[in-house]
Amino acid sequence: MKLLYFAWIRSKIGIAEEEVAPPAEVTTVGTLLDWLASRGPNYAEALKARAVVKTAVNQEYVDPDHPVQLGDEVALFPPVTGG
Amino acid sequence: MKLLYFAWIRSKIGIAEEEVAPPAEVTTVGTLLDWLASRGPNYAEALKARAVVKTAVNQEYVDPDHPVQLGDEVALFPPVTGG
Amino acid sequence: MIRVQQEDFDIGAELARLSDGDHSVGGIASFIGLVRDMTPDGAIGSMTLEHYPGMTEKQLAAIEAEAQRRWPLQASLIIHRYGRLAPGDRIVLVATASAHRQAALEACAFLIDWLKTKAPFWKMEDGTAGAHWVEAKTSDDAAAERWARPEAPGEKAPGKKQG
Amino acid sequence: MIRVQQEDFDIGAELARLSDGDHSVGGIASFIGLVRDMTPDGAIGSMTLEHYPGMTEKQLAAIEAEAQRRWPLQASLIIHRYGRLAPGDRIVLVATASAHRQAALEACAFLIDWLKTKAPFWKMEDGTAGAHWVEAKTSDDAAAERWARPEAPGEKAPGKKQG
Repeated sequence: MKLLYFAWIRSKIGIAEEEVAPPAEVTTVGTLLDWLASRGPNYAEALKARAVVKTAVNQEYVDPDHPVQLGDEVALFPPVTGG
Repeated sequence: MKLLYFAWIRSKIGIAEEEVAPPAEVTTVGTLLDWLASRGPNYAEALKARAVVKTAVNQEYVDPDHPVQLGDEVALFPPVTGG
Repeated sequence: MIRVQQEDFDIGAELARLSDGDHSVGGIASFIGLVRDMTPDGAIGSMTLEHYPGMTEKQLAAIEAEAQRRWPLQASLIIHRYGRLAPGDRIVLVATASAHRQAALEACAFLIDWLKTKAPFWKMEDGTAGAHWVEAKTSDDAAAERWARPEAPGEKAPGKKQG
Repeated sequence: MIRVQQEDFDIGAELARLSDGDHSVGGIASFIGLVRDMTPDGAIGSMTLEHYPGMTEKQLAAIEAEAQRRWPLQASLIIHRYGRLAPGDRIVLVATASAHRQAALEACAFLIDWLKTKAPFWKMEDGTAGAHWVEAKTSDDAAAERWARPEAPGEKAPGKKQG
């Protein structure tokens, strides 16, 4: 599973992307975020304000209950500020 | 009093502008139009559909009860179609 | 700024000028009106725009001033052409610059809607069915009406005197 | 058409292209977003726009397709820049061409409002108070919300899945 981080979530985690193989209990975006937050203080800090973390799976916006699986591209980012 | 005609009102009357000295009973835009319509078949034809004739006195839109006097610039034209 | 002219205008240069040297501008909204080759009355070969010199400038300046009064604009622009135009030719440009995009967008729509019903221009189309004067559209009146405001005590609503 | 690029664009050429050879276009509406030198967070010296390559293009194309579905447009255009920009620099251009001005004006406002809340761009401002990521504005959510439509039976509303 490919993870992408943007804006201040990227700054706080310290990397822009990584390949991960989450444990079996990670079946949704929500459980993926739970697991990520446990991976270290930088992840915990980046995901502290969970309500504002937006997620996309395979480049489409999704809710926390959306399923994730191996091979997915999952992106985490703050609310967008373009335009 | 200077009269200006535009668009199909100008075409129907046959001239773009003229200087007139209306009789004393012409005190408003409405009475001016009544008098003009009596000046010939071309004027009568141009002013037949009185409801659609727009009027301006000294380059400001006015209603038929607006006063007119010697020295005014009075314009008659159909609804505008610019833009 | 308002301009009434026969010649064409340079969209890029005109819009760039609206924020030139003013970095407080966050957005520029614009509308360009063009001559269409087909109208409800059929195919047209050319169009002639007549206007009322003097009153045109006065009305456009009043419309621009009203937009400046209603929205916080850093700059605004109305350019309207007259004379003979062909399909595809530009007729009009209205543009607004503001710190805030909604102000720019709304003021731009206001400018063109009010111009359509208040600026003394008349179109004569020369088409397959001969030359004819274009009729005013009730949809234009409705669009302008959107921007009407309740009259304040002692205040004449703009355009209220119009018969 | 959508474009995501670092380099600036030529407003005049881009807008002219929207009606080039198509004389059924009666109006072109556009909005240009610019970098301001002052923001609610203070004076800024430069701004860096980050985006999500791939998803950006996908979202912009979806936003443009939705505008084409809702309004009768002859053409539309979204250009969004990324990378480092200075005050006064152009960030974004959205433009719509239609036979009818209200369609062009509404679709243009729709494009920029939806882009603001759906396209994956993030602004980092470098100012007197150091560098900071710009926070999303609730007013932008409200502006986008204006264009929400009741969900038809069996139809997912665009953006509905967004958490």
